[in-house]
Amino acid sequence: MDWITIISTTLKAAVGVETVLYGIAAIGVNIHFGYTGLLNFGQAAFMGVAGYGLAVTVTVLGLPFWVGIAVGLVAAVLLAILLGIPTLQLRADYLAIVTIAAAEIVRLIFRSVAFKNVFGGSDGQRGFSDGFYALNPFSEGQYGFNLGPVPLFFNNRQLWVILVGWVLIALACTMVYLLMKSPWGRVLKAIREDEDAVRSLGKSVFSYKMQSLILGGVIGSLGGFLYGLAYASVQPDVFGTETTFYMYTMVILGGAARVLGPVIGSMIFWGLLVLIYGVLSEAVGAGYITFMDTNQVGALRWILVGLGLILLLIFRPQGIFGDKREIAIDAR
Amino acid sequence: MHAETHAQAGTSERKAAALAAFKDLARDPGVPKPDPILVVDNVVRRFGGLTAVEVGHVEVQRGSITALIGPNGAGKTTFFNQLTGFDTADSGSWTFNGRAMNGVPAHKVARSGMVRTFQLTKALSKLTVMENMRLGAQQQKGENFFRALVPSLWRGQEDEITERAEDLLTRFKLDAKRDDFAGSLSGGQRKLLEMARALMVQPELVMLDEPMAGVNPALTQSLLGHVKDLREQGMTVLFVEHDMDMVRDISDWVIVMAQGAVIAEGPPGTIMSDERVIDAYLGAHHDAPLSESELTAQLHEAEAALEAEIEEETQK
Amino acid sequence: MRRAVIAFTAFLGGLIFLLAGPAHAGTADCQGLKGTLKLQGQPVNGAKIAVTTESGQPVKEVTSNAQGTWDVQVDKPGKYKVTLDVSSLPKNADVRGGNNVRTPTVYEGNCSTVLFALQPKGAPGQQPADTDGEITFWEQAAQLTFEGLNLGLIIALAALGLSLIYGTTGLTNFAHGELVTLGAILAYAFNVGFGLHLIPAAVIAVAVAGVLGYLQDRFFWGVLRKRGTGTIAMMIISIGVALLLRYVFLIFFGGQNEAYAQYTAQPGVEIGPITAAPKNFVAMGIELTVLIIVGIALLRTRTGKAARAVADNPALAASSGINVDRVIRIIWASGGAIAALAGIMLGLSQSLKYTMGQDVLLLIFAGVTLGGLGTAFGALVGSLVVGLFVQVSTLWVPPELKSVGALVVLIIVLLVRPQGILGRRERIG
Amino acid sequence: GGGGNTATQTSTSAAPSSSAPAAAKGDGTLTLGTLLPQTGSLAFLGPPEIAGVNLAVKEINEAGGVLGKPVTKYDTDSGDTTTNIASQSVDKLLAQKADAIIGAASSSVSESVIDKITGAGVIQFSPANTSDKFTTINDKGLYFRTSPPDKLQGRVLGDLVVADGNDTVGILAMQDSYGTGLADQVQKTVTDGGAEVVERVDYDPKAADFSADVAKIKAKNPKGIVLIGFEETAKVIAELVKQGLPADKHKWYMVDGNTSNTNYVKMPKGTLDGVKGTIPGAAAPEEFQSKLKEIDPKLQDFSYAPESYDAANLLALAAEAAKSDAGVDIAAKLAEVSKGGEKCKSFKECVDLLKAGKDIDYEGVSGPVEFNEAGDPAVATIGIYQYGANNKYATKALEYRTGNIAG
Amino acid sequence: MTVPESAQSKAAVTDRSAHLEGAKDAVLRCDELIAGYLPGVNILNGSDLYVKEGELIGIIGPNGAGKSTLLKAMFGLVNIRSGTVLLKGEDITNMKAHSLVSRGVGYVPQTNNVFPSLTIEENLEMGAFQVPGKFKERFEFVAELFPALKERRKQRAGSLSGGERQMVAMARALMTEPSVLLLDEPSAGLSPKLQDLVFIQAQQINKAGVTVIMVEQNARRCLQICHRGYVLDQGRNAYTGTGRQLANDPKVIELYLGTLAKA
Ligand SMILES: Nc1ncnc2c1ncn2[C@@H]1O[C@H](COP(=O)(O)OP(=O)(O)OP(=O)(O)O)[C@@H](O)[C@H]1O
Ligand SMILES: Nc1ncnc2c1ncn2[C@@H]1O[C@H](COP(=O)(O)OP(=O)(O)OP(=O)(O)O)[C@@H](O)[C@H]1O
Ligand SMILES: [Mg+2]
Ligand SMILES: [Mg+2]
Repeated sequence: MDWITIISTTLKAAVGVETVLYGIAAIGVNIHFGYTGLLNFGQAAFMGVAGYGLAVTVTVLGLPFWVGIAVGLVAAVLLAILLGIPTLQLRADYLAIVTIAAAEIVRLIFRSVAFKNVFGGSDGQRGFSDGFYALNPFSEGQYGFNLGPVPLFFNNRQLWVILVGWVLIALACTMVYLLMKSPWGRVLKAIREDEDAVRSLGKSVFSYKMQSLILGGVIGSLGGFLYGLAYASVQPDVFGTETTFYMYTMVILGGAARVLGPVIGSMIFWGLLVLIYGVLSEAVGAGYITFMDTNQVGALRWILVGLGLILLLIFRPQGIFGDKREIAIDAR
Repeated sequence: MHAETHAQAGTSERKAAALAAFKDLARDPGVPKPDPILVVDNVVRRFGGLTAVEVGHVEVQRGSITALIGPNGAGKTTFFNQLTGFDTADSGSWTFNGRAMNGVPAHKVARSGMVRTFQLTKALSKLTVMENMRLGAQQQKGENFFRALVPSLWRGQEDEITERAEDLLTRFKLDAKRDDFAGSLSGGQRKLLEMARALMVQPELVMLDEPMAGVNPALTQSLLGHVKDLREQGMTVLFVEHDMDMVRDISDWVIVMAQGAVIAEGPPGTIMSDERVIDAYLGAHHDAPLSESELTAQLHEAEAALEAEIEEETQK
Repeated sequence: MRRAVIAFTAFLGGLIFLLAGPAHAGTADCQGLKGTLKLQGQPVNGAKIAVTTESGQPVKEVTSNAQGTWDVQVDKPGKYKVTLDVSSLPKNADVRGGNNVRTPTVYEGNCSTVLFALQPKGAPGQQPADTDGEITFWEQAAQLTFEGLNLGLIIALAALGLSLIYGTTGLTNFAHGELVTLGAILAYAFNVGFGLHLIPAAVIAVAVAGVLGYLQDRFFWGVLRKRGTGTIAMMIISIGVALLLRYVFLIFFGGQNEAYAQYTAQPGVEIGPITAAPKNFVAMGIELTVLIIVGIALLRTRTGKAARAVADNPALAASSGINVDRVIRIIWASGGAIAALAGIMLGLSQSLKYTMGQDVLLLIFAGVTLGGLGTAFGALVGSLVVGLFVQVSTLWVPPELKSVGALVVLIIVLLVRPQGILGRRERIG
Repeated sequence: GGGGNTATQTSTSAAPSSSAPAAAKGDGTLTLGTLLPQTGSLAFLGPPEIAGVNLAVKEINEAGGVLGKPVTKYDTDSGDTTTNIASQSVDKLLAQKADAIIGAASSSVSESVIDKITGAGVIQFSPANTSDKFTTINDKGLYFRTSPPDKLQGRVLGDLVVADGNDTVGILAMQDSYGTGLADQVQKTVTDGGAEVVERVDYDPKAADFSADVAKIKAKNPKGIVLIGFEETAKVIAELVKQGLPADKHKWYMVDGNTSNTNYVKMPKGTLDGVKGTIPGAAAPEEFQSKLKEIDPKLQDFSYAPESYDAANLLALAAEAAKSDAGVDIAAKLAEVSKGGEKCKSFKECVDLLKAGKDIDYEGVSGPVEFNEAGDPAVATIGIYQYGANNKYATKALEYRTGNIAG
Repeated sequence: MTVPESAQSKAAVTDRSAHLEGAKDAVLRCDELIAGYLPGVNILNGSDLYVKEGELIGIIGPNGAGKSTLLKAMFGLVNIRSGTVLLKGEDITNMKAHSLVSRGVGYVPQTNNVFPSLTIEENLEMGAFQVPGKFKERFEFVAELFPALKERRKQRAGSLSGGERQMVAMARALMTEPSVLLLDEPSAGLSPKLQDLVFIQAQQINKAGVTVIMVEQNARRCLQICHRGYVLDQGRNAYTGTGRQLANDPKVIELYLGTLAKA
């Protein structure tokens, strides 16, 4: 068993690119779902339109990187408005399905042959990240340190993405913290509890929901940019419902309506995913586990992830940071 | 004791004004008032075959406390829903402060100064009682997205709001529950919170849907004082209530609905002896209102006994 | 009369095609172009064919031999132009599509085949395909409507299971797709594994799935409920369960598609404008029956009403003397069994894969939502609409986007009726 | 489990240097990583591919390993794009000092990790990617593939369709880079050859059912129907039969992704009688398949097993030729061992020639495998097979066509 | 309404010995109940209560005192942390609600007391869930009490007005013929006429031999008809006594009854 590799990859995963990009998109989900009670299951679509906005602008239209970012942001805002106008008056569970549907529509269009010239079909687009890496302050090489015997190194490209990602997360968390302590956040939380009561107190529920949808969507879109930039490519299927599910899982794991919940949730999720897989595949490779072969390790990992998820929520239904009292009220 | 002073004073400026305004009015349904804040015309709402509301003409006098009574299912709540934009009327029009309000969405209705409470309470469960209250305040600077990001812009206002909220909570005996989740309140406490929150809006017209159902009578009594205070502050109150003692005690004018329509109007005393009202609504039991003097006499008696007891105890 | 004859010859003309010689010409010794000319199955002799380079430089001219074949070898690979001299064709022959020029590419060491499809002259229209067994718009629409009903009923069955469980426990069960898969795989195990005929295998599978549904509630969901786990936490737990089950299936079933031992690729029969396999009709009959029986049972029977009561307010239901846990377990058992049946039907009409349930989950949710959450007949109506739109929309949109059609309809309907087709609006106040 | 896994003896103590690994010299042991689908929508492709690699590694190590040491191999899961775990797997492989990574199966997944792998100076070698993007991608010369070249296969198949006299053709293609790439090529060839593609349907392989897709084909009633896809083709076939377009009335053509001897055996006899399919590779498949079965007895499908096998062999040979196990060094030799020299067919045979100082030309199970500058195979052989009444294809091809892929 | 002489005797501040004395042959008794919702917060802090066969008991108290919690605890809807509930000598502490129903206990909750998506008729059918055979007969009975319900039998309860719901809730509990009936504010939201009806009905049911425990904010009316009453405050019994005693106790009046109403 190569414990050093397992520990090293796990620790790196816990702060790595995926953690960052899912974490930031999950912050958006937390705004939607945790604070406003909008069951938006289409968060992946916000990531998608941002990633593709950037990709298409740079590769197809040949415009510069920053224009691509702007286009991506505008696309996310537009999607929020388009999605919001028809759906924000729906009951929570209806909204969930409609947003899944909308996200699937977006994904299917991205991957369709009909629009292959624009979006690149099922393989997506690549070659739009040079502008981003041109800004990279780190020169070629490996950066990091040894934690005891455990090496923790990232190459310059990864480090740049991760750095930008964590800065964005810090900004987003600060913003969420400020907002949710303010009267603005109070209105959102009130909407989560009972829209009609909020209406009767003279607040425009629709407007606040829309603001929430746009804010969460734009933050989600940052995740989309990070994806595109980190992988230097976008593929339609990355922005599927599965991705949104993972983000919800992260939010609940960390604790809904907690500022740091989604970030911690994302770290746990990816850490767990990598740790389980590392241990399993090493154990099979080294012959400690004999009843299965390598083909099944991938599946077993997901089984254990599912199990871990179940157990975590059984024993800590409020998530890591959540408040048990809230759950008790909820459960009536 | 709060209630007492008001019950006895009874002749405060506003009350007198209100009573004067109603003095010469005819006792007909839909009678015009001298200074109406709310004027309703031909509001109809049907559910399938059932006509829940069919109000021809009704006016609510500014600065008065008006009670809306009527048997269960008369359409009172539905009527409130139409007026406050929570449901769309099939037809009809109404003005508030001279402004046409039909088709106006609920939050705009509330902002224009006409706030209602819900009969089946709507506590914001996972917000604390205090947050519930703060939410009621209007024109909060911090409710704007961009200003929300800079706490110094709204802190001052927030403190004011909190102070006001604390005041109300004390009156409504909810101060001990200040930091508890509203979801953990008892049925009666929710009613109280609902009303207190509506008052945070500082509306011109407050529409209370059975505010005191399920509230402890002793507390009800002290709250009535508060409602009267509202009138003193120039607020208009329209409330639905089945507690006749309360109606009798604080209302200046009573509107009676039955089967969707307004069937009678008048001052509380007259209305409660109206044959039709007794028939449809009050039943045999409630036809003997207590005079105010009788009431106070009883109170004094009780107080005397209490004092005696305390003395007894202290002597021990 | 004359018209009929012409139509008939046109029909035959359509059937004519040109057969190339058997394709085992050696590979290395051929670098050029070849082809065979045939008219109504008969080789055409003496037709002139000119091959030039792309830029028009003549390469060679040949005539077809008695077998109708011709062959031009070239020195250099590249694009060439092949022209058939129409005047050299028999009087009654015509090139289909009218174009007698082809521009094929010759690759190094390979021969490319060039095809001039011939048809008798006077065949009406230059696109004989129009009359050639082509199918009218309405026939296609009828077929698609049938397919829509077929798919819709399967979805409806799966949706009913979901709706039952959602309705009584408020659990948005993202593992429902896996319950569908479970049924299909169980039946597969009995059918292929133990060698039972599919029908008894299916019956056993449904029963086993029902028991598993019961046990699931008895030992898992019920326990969670008792601990006071909230519905949102349960929803996420169901995502965990979905992962767990799906990959258990992957380990035991493998990643490939499988089919049942019977009724696979059953040939279709023509009925009016549609073509369908007999198994489709039987399946649809079963589905409809189950749907209606369960729907009516929910509305009429005591347990059905109790289930709705539990859905509304479990505490009050218990106060009325309803054994809430028991009702929920019955619902889980029947929900599991119905989902399993849906899986079997899906496996029967398509094939089995460990992600089969997950792949239709979105449609299931769409159906449930469209009909109105928590109503049994809503699930039926919603799913039928979804099924129909998935299929019928392909008349206008490319099939790769067929789900888009259904999803757009979902959004539009909910715009107009936010509570779903059969759902009811809540009263305020 | 598969043999030839000698993971236990990796040196784990080596502290990483902070210099770029691209410059690092090899550590003396050839370490291969696999990034193949154990889960996800292509999970069915995982077992044969992994078996292919395992078989090669086993044979290599039996023949004495590479540079005198046994080859080490680590397996990881590529998942599919929806799960987004490939990148984590790559991290793991890189941490374990893989010199070359075999994978991924899906073009999209490969695309998402190619920067990371090649950026670390490691070879990415896919047995299955068909997207033409990889030809032009900036891969630092470290991306290779043995995958069936869809250009040649499409050409052969298209020509076959025309040669069989189908003047109207319908194409049902799976909607991804494999399916659409092949379909484009078939469509072009067929049209150039003088037949008409009357309908082309790109279908979503995850769709709930394929009746509408088939109905579209039916509406045009083409003579030839080309089925391009993976194993979901079984569903398409069932639908074709159901809607009255059976193989005895219309001519069906299949490709390597769905020409299978296991997928259709449960169908009624004769369902696939006379259907033709193309599979790259010249070797008689049975012998190779039985060797694979020894590695993984549960194996049913053999798609991309030859390509994976060849990939591992080529990497090992190139390492021997370069006398180094560093990715960059191996990459420099890969083209050399694949062409121009004495032909040899197995690792042992080739490595002996190498040791004897000869130039070699590895002839793979999947075809002659000759790399061009872009790391794509330049030449390939496509076999044309035909199904019999038992719904299996005869293992002897009707015909083999070899050709340059470019052109 | 004349004040009877017994008004002079004061209501007693509860003490355990009196409770133990009285509870000897009670149908239903609770001893030192401690219960609550949130972990660590007790709402009931050791309340005692007993009812004898055929008694009508009133529980009054300020909002949030724990009256509803007490009823729920007895009925198995709130987890009891310590203390016991005995029904006819049998320990029913924390027993499931539906098994209590089969033991003859009926309950009308204060809030959420109808099934909104069921019709009125179905609501009542649920009331008679354990005795479906009796449905017709009992339906006629409650329909006579609340004629409005019969007219609207096909209307969904979710669309009913507040008072109509209350009628349904009351009627639902009357569908079985319980031997012990727990009523949580049955008169709330009803018109005066119907409030009268509810009180009269409660009295009549009681006269017919049913033991009734009634929580009311319409406290005077409640005390007027009940045999004994409890005043609950902060989860503890503050006072007990006969209805009259309590109604005339000045402290009770000041703290709990107010002087506004005088029924
Ligand atoms: N959404 C609805 N659908 C059908 N009927 C309705 C709906 N809302 C109200 N009703 C009916 O309209 C009538 C009036 O109801 P409303 O709630 O206005 O009565 P109310 O006067 O407030 O009675 P209460 O004093 O009992 O609260 C009732 O008979 C009720 O059943
Ligand atoms: N579900 C709950 N979760 C947490 N706390 C609760 C819950 N329900 C009630 N409480 C708390 O328990 C206390 C007693 O509530 P209960 O409902 O028993 O009061 P009550 O005496 O019935 O009052 P009311 O007359 O207003 O109905 C209250 O302080 C309330 O805050
Ligand atoms: Mg009402
Ligand atoms: Mg209560």
